Amino acid sequence: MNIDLTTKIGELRFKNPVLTASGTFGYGLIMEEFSDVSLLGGIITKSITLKPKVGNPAPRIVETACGMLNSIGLENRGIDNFLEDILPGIRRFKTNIIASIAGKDEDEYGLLAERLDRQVSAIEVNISCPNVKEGGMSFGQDISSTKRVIKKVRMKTALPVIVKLTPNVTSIEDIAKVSEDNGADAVSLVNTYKGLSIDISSRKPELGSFTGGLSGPAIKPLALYSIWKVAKNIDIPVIGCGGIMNFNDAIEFFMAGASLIEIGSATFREPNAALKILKGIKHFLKTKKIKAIKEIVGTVNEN
Amino acid sequence: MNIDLTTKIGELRFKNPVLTASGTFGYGLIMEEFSDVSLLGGIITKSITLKPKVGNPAPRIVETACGMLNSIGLENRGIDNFLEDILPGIRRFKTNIIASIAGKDEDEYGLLAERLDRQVSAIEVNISCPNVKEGGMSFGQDISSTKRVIKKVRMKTALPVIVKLTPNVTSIEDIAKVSEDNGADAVSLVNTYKGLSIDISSRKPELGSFTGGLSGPAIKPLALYSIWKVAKNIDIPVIGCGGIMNFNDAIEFFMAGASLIEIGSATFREPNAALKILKGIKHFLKTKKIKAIKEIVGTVNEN
Amino acid sequence: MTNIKDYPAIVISNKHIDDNIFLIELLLPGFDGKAEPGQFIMIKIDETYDPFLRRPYSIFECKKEKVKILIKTVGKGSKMIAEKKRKEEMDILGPLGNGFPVDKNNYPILVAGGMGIAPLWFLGRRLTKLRNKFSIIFGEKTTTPLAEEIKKTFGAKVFFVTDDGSRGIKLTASAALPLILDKSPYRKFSIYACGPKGMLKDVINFGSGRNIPVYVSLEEKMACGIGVCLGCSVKRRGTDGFLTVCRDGPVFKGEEVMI
Amino acid sequence: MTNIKDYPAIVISNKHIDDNIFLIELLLPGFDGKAEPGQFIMIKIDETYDPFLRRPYSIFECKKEKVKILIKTVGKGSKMIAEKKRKEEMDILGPLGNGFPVDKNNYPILVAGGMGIAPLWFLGRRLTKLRNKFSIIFGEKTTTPLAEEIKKTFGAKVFFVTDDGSRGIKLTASAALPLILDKSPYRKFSIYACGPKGMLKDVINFGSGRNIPVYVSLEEKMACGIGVCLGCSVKRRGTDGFLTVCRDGPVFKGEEVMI
Ligand SMILES: Cc1cc2nc3c(=O)[nH]c(=O)nc-3n(C[C@H](O)[C@H](O)[C@H](O)COP(=O)(O)OP(=O)(O)OC[C@H]3O[C@@H](n4cnc5c(N)ncnc54)[C@H](O)[C@@H]3O)c2cc1C
Ligand SMILES: Cc1cc2nc3c(=O)[nH]c(=O)nc-3n(C[C@H](O)[C@H](O)[C@H](O)COP(=O)(O)OP(=O)(O)OC[C@H]3O[C@@H](n4cnc5c(N)ncnc54)[C@H](O)[C@@H]3O)c2cc1C
Ligand SMILES: Cc1cc2nc3c(=O)[nH]c(=O)nc-3n(C[C@H](O)[C@H](O)[C@H](O)COP(=O)(O)O)c2cc1C
Ligand SMILES: Cc1cc2nc3c(=O)[nH]c(=O)nc-3n(C[C@H](O)[C@H](O)[C@H](O)COP(=O)(O)O)c2cc1C
Ligand code: FES
Ligand code: FES
Repeated sequence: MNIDLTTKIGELRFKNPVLTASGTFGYGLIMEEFSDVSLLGGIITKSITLKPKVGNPAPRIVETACGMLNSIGLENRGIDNFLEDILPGIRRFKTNIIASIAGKDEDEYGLLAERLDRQVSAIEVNISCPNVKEGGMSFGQDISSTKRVIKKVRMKTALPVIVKLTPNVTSIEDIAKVSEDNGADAVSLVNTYKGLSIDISSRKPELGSFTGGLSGPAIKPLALYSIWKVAKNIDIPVIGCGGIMNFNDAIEFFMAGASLIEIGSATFREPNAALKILKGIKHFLKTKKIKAIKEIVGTVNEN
Repeated sequence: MNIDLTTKIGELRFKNPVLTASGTFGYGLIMEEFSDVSLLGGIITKSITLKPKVGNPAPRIVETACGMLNSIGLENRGIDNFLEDILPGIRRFKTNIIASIAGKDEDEYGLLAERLDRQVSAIEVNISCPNVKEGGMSFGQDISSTKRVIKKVRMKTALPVIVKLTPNVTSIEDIAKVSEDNGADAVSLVNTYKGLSIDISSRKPELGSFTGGLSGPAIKPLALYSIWKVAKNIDIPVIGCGGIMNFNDAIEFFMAGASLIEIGSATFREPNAALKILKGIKHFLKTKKIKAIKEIVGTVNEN
Repeated sequence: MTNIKDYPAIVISNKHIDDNIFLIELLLPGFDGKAEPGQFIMIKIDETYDPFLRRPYSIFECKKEKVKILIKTVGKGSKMIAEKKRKEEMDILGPLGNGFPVDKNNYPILVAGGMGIAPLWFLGRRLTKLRNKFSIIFGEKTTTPLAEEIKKTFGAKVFFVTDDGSRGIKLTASAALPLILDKSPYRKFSIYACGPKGMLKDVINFGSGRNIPVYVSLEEKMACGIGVCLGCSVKRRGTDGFLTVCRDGPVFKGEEVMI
Repeated sequence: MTNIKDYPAIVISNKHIDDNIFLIELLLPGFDGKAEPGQFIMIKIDETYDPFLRRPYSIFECKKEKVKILIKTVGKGSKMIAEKKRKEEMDILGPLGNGFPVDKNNYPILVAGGMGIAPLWFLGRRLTKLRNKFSIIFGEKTTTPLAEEIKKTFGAKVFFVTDDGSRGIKLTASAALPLILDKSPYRKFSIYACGPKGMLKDVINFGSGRNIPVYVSLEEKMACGIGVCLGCSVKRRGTDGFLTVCRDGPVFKGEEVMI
């Protein structure tokens, strides 16, 4: 049986719905040493800023129950470096390259989008990073700033625009709706949940920058709930993310309403997690005699 | 060395800061079969409603990574039954009895508070239950409804009023502030996080009432963060709750700013969890030569 | 319920009965051995938080300090328990819940569907000890080595049925009930049942049709196992309320519950 | 970095060296044995999500399909690894990172503080195999059976120091460096160091004072171990940027990093 795994965001075609989450897969170059990244539906780069960013002081990660807190702080070498040194080396991947961008204000988002226009397959607008002082999550926690950022990005590029949402809000479905209304082609969720861990012997936080963002299986039920809420509220595709560790989790996300998924921290436990999950999805569909991934999207039975 | 574990909410004295969370300890009667409940700082009852409530359809619990979703739906026999049949049997416990209340609207909260006035040690106002259709969490997600409920309760009782907050909001510190400003004597947090789990073979949610609330170690870093945020923003005592499994977790909560703590799901793994944690706290303070629990509250080093 | 304790138990032996069925004997230091057939224990598998909750298992056999459980691997937790080797540890909370009441003047018929044998095995052994006569109907989809174990212990008392006729008669356990009763020299019966929900429904219906008391042992997902979380609810017949399987049950009179 | 793989490894043996120190030998089916001293592996302890992350361990010894690690139990993960018995499984990702470069014309001095011996043991064995002469300074707070193992394997090459004088001289490992160097018939040295941060700082300072190349192996909390999460950063000296310990290291030239 031939299974149709393809899906679309705007006019952009994905050969399968498995993407790798920003900040957990580098730019694909290191991963290439382990696995065939061209088999993926797409890779999302570490978030790119206008100027190089050194990131937060160490320690930047701490394990928690069934998850981890991180406070990388968007370390990256900036847009020039990305366009000149990195992008030429990853263009050869036979998959969609999605550039994640993070700005300090809406103008920076606009500039980043402008520079990336025509250069990559799509842009993921990170308005949800919990680990930076300026911008980041605060954009995605507010309807009007979300609107402003998306409008600006929309003006500057014809590429598909994906808005990455933060779950640290009262109604993520409202932020998703505003994104849709202002020109987003898709939304992705969730970014990490604000968290804290304290070393009781030193009385210091375990992370160098005090707080961090929680990812991993611990957040899966919360992420799944958010995806379900959002998918009911908008018509553009939803990209689901948050604690997806195996194909079973992935199928739950599709059933809750995700058209595509992003694999994040799972890659740290299993460098090949994304490809293993892709294989598992195919196997599941085959076993259940389902011909296309689209057929299970949003099919959770609500009565 | 004599260690001072006492603390206060308004004029109410607690012999130690370890309470048991609403809905995880019954009314103390069953627990009495295993452990000496009078050793606790206090017990918080399952939330009480005006009329008896049958609760949600089964299944009501599902395990998740390092946690669980529940959707009990406030099953309880109502305030009359509590006052007539339960309270007389638990008055003999030599500890504070805190009655948790949940209403459909502010008037119900007011009526419940009125009935309980002078009957118990304090009232915990549950405006954060994610598992009921009417009222529940929606009160605690909104500044003005939080205000209305607290004002009403405040009018009807002279007892210490504790407001139990939901973490499913953008700024829990704002809701805490409103609670303080409108007469709350303390706030407790967190109640559970909205979550979902899907059985992929039946395509049905794993819980009978579709969604549920996440508790357990999975949420600990998130709860700890919320407590820290809230404690910085208000002057009344904060009661910390969410994934506390052992004394180390407990100390983290105190350092983040909690004056008291509630032990919830830990009791399901260890019926004696609360007492074990109390012992661990004492031992920690002794080892570190700290004379009073108050000395570590809010001491996390912020530079 | 006053002898409930949390025992740091040690695995004495772990016998592989069939593909996915294991018989584990545990040492519970200090346990007085007082438990009723139908009661269960909650197992804390290890100190990590994944799995988070304890797992409920019926007491299969029990004497001073020693408890046996019969376990079928169906998911993460049961697999981890089945992998425990001699000398490894697990915390055991119990004994929990209410057991099967023995109606003195009635002839007991035990109806077990598959793993439903676990609490009924204990009941059978107890009845044997009390020198009570009784019969067992044991039903499976297809026969397994478990049936062999039951035969070895309970011999001619057991009436075997299978869905595919691979052992005994090709019949469901509940459908075998009239055959046994009608051939029996006894007049007054009590039925004790444990197994899949469908089977339990049929047995309850049969009992109420003939005015025979039926006791069923139920399963629900559990968190606390002691009655404080209200997670293991089952509908109470004739009301819109619920009962807890862990504390009001797991054994109920057939007419008490809606399943 | 092209021979990195995720191996389903099997414990061959687990030797209890001291209270909290274990030497574990692993079988990595298909591993060609090619690894450099200083490289490390990431261990996935089991299939549950608690602990969630892999744990990094230096390669202690390695030959075709076999890898040894020396592990000290300090927390949950290391304790679970130390409890693994013969035939039990763990996933091993490796070999990872960059090893110690061997400067052909310099006399190598290996400076190990406590568990810092792990990667240096491998280096010592490699140097022995290459018939290179070298010295080891091994420092501990108080002597442990680990020192005995080191003596057995490296004999007179080792200079023992302890904080309390319980073995060798009462001195810190870094303070022992001038003693060794000044007595040495050699002129050009390379120093290889692994141990507590304080020791590493002292060794780097000593090296830069005497113009001796120093290579240090660093530790940081890790998530991915391969350079994609940017979690294991260490400050790059002379810039405000960072290096990753897992991919740019774990072995760095002393002047490269701020520790
Ligand atoms: C009173 C009682 C007695 C039982 N006696 C036995 C017995 O003697 N032998 C035996 O093999 N099994 C018995 N079971 C069922 C056994 O508890 C489940 O098979 C086991 O908990 C499944 O855990 P898992 O991690 O392997 O599966 P998972 O599906 O991974 O379990 C996840 C969660 O679901 C719960 N759960 C899953 N299935 C059940 C179930 N059917 N009943 C209750 N909780 C469930 C678990 O407790 C856990 O919280 C009994 C259940 C109850 C309630
Ligand atoms: C490159 C490298 C090589 C190492 N080689 C050895 C070795 O040969 N022998 C040995 O005994 N130990 C070694 N360590 C340290 C070892 O990884 C930690 O002791 C171990 O991860 C602690 O895990 P835990 O669960 O017991 O402790 P926990 O404190 O419970 O660990 C929680 C988390 O912190 C991380 N962590 C804690 N301490 C360290 C640390 N010092 N370095 C890195 N991560 C840490 C763990 O990976 C995990 O993510 C090495 C570390 C690194 C980075
Ligand atoms: C170490 C780390 C770095 C991350 N960096 C970024 C980033 O740069 N931009 C971004 O949008 N999300 C970033 N994220 C968030 C992930 O893309 C993802 O949304 C989150 O981890 C939840 O998914 P998971 O639970 O599958 O990891 C990062 C996450 C981790 C763990
Ligand atoms: C089974 C269950 C029932 C609960 N019932 C109530 C309730 O009736 N009222 C309430 O305010 N909170 C209720 N809670 C929330 C807990 O009191 C607590 O806030 C939450 O579980 C987080 O703490 P924990 O992670 O320590 O369990 C319930 C939680 C669980 C798990
Ligand atoms: S499992 Fe908690 S009430 Fe039954
Ligand atoms: S551990 Fe991920 S970059 Fe080093």
